[in-house]
Amino acid sequence: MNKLCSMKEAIAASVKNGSSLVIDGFTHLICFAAGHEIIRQGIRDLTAIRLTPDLVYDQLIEAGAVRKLVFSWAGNPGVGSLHALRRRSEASSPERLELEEYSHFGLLSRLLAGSAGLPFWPLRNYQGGDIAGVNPSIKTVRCPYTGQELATVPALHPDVAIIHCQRADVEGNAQVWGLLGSQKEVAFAARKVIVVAEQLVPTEVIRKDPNRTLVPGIIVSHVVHEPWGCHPSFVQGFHDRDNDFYVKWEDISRQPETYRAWLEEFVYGVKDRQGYLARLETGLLDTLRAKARVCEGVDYGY
Amino acid sequence: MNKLCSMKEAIAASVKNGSSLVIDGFTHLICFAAGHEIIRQGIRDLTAIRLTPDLVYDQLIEAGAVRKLVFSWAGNPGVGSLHALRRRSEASSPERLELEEYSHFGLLSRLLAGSAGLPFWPLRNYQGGDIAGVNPSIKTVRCPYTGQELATVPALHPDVAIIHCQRADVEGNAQVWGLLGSQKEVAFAARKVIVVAEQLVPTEVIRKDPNRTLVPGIIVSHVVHEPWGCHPSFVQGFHDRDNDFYVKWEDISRQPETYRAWLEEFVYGVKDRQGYLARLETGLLDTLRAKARVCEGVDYGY
Amino acid sequence: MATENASASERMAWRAAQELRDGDVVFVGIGLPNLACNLARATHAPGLFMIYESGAVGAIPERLPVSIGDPSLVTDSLAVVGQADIFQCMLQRGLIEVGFLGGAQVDRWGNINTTVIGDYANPKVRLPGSGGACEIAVHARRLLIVMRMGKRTFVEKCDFITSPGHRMHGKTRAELGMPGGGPTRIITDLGVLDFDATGEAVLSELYPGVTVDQVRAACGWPLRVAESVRAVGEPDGAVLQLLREKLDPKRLYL
Amino acid sequence: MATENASASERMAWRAAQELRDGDVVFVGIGLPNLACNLARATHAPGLFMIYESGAVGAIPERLPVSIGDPSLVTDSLAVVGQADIFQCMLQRGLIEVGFLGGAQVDRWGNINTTVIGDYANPKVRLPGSGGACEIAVHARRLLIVMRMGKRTFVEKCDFITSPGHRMHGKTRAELGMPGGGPTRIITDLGVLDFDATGEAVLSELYPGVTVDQVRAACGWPLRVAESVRAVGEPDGAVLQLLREKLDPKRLYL
Repeated sequence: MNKLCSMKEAIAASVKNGSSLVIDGFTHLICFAAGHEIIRQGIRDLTAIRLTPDLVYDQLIEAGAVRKLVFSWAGNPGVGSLHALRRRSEASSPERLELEEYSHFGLLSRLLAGSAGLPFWPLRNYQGGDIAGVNPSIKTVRCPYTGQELATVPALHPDVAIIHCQRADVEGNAQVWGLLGSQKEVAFAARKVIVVAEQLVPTEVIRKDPNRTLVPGIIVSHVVHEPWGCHPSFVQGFHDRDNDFYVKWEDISRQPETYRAWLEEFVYGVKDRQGYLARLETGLLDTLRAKARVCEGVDYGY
Repeated sequence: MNKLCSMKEAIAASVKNGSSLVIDGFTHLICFAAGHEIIRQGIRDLTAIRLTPDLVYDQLIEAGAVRKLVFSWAGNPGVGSLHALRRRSEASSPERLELEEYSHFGLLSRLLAGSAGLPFWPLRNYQGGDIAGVNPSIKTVRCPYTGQELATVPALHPDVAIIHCQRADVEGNAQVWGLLGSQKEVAFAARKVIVVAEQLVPTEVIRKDPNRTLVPGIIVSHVVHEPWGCHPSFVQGFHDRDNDFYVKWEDISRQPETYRAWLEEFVYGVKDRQGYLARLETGLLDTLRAKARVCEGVDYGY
Repeated sequence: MATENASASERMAWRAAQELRDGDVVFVGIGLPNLACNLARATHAPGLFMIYESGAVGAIPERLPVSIGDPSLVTDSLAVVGQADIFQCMLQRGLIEVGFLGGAQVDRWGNINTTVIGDYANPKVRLPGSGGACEIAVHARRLLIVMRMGKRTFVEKCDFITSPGHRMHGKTRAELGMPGGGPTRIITDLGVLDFDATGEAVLSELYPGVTVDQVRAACGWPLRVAESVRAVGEPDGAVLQLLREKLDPKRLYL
Repeated sequence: MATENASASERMAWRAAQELRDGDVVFVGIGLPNLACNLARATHAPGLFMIYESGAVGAIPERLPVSIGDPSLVTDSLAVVGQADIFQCMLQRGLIEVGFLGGAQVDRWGNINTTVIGDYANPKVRLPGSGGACEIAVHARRLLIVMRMGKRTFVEKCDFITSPGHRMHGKTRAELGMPGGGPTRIITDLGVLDFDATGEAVLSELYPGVTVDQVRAACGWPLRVAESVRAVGEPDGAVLQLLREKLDPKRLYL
């Protein structure tokens, strides 16, 4: 079944006021294009779930789309803070965001349980520290063999998962290489999956290397073709991370005024991803484009 | 560290009387060469673990190497029975093998727990049926969130895992494509890992396509280079399954006399895998050799 | 080619294929179920999605696979994944619509035995065991059982319940909290059995020329019969040709 | 280049590198720990094995990674795996020898806070949170803490224990059944703290020119001092050149 549509159509059909949502990708393959479209559509009251709420989640927060954040590390990696989040989570903040906090392993385990169809997931963690004390979702179970107490987290089934991949076909069979993050777990845990592809390929390309398929089309509801949809994040084999943007973001995002101005210019002020890309500094994309390091193929013959 | 050695050395250094052992591979990549070397070395009292005890495990049983079998499906796939096993597991059998039996998902879950460093693994299974009733290792746990009862199995840590792969370097970094079975889980669960490679490659080849690495060298103790070490099983991209052998095996193995004669000729009667291959029908390997179906490489550049 | 030429295996494969709908996600076992799936794909259900416990997802084998781990299931598959993903993310997650099972014994509740004949500790015959059958029976939304009828296979009580049906030791699936739907049909060489609301098998279809009494004689329990027993449809010449010449030319399963 | 030219960051990176042995499997964080690992690899521990929580295993980055998910960690890595494998099969399975952590607060037991300053529900400062720190502290066989000293960072009591040390709310690691070894050293800009048998931090090394009183003044609890305090070794000119010109030429972390 051909599931190809525009980002606008995919978001409008899937993300509703009050939805729980994961835009996944661990530093790699973070689909900013999806976040920006959600902002443009004025969707509110999201439960936004992500191990590392990156700039895109901070932008969703600043734009007022998020009611609750479920996370395990909230910062601008290697640079500084997420300022929209900080302005809504400290004692001095006029309005406060609801936070549900884990460590990486804990939140990942919620997705593992969700993807595996189990109601909970056990992990050896959280003894002694204070994380379990402030998060009532973290409980314990006793091992029926050793008697030891293990931490547990409940299964998580996000309403919508947005998975950016290097290539997919129109049915949503998605192939990823480089960092895999928790994309597989997020996709299988979710109730609905949007696949966003850097490159759209015929199904024959997918079938030639089936071990690369991370998300099978049978769990995908929409496919969007959005090259450069991850900028300023990166796509291995396509383009590098725009580190300068992450550094500059610290200054842009520190003050609500400059933050809003940026959103006006790059999100509200454009119609779609093409519009965003057109507003970037001329030549920037060329400097980010990857230098080829193509591996050899393997033989699937018999 | 260079861990390359002969199969004889790897087995002698790792598999002892009384060891628990997995020779893994689900129909694909079953290392018969390792099983035959264990038989030749006269090792006894093994706890032999495998979802699908294939012909190679039946041969270990017939040769008297096995005390206990831990398994989930014991047959000659698509053909018939494992006769050495049947002769040691029925009411009429003069001597009996100890059996510990799961379903695939249950035994796999024991390996998942072992590989993940957890003492147990939960699964939604075994309600109503008789498997849990005859296997006291299957217990239950109550979900701390839903209250529902789930089956559990205890972690399994085999003393030795033998993992055949398409290619590896001398440090044991092993890459596999095609069917992956439970090779990753077995390797991480085990106390000691022997990697057997169809092809030995420089580390640079591994590094060119890091997503293909299934077993990292840091958990590997010995590396053996043994082309055709899986015959009559198959190696995707190298050679097909020798189905005629699987069919013929039904007749060979039905009677102890013909079974022993086969072992004498093809296992005891040869020094190593080269000796075994030399005794196969002339031209057989050529008919099994794979017809190339090489996929395209992907770009790891940035 | 006339229908009376259809062998029992051919009729079963054809009838089983009729249970498959285009787009169904099927957990495929080897043998007749595999043949039934390939027949469905070649006729009314080109979009049938085949998943194998070996890890092949969306396989389109060029030859009839002789095992569920045949290399032809890998080449040109949509995805090939580890078995943990198959059992956890596909089966336990509830993605499998149809499962297929056979066995050495089946009872009126659709419980299946593939473990032992006789006492477990002291069996008369040691069978292969569960493989993935137990979890397929627990999780598949619809379970199809394909078995030849006979008093030794259709038994009053299974010697061992490997794969649970609708009622096990007096308990229902609902009471046991089992996620899948349980057996929907038993496809035999004499006819087809459905399951009623209590989970008991009921004869509902007969092959041409087979009588209710013949079926009753081949069943180890007092078989209930539906008020109106339908005639099983018949594979036509084109289907038989497809089965014999294209799908199983070596007659591995027919 | 004389040693007195070494900056605090350079000294810390160099001292941390000395804790790494050839062949150690290290769970690498970004910043100074990353620099320390690359320095160790370039000098005495060429076989240091670097694992990143992003999924890169046996990485040999060509440039200094600006994040733990930098694409340079992927290219030419020995393996790249999902994060579930990193946390389950590597960390929880006990394969990680050395972990590195820093934080906003540390106490005498090596407990670390990276979550909030002030009350959790009503924080003065909201910090990033745990990331993988909590589980690294639980599972790594040896944990190295790298932090600059000061009364606001080396505190009597952490506002929040994100990553457990040796004694948490009065309970020891052994009492809590924690698998990893806990903190072995705190490497600071003034000196190095070891941990005694009770799990309390003890000043054991001083940088040249730093006095015990200076360190005590920069510590928020009455700091215990070892009977004989050693002098921290010094990075030589070659090491400084390596750090400045090759490992961090853009001065991202130095």
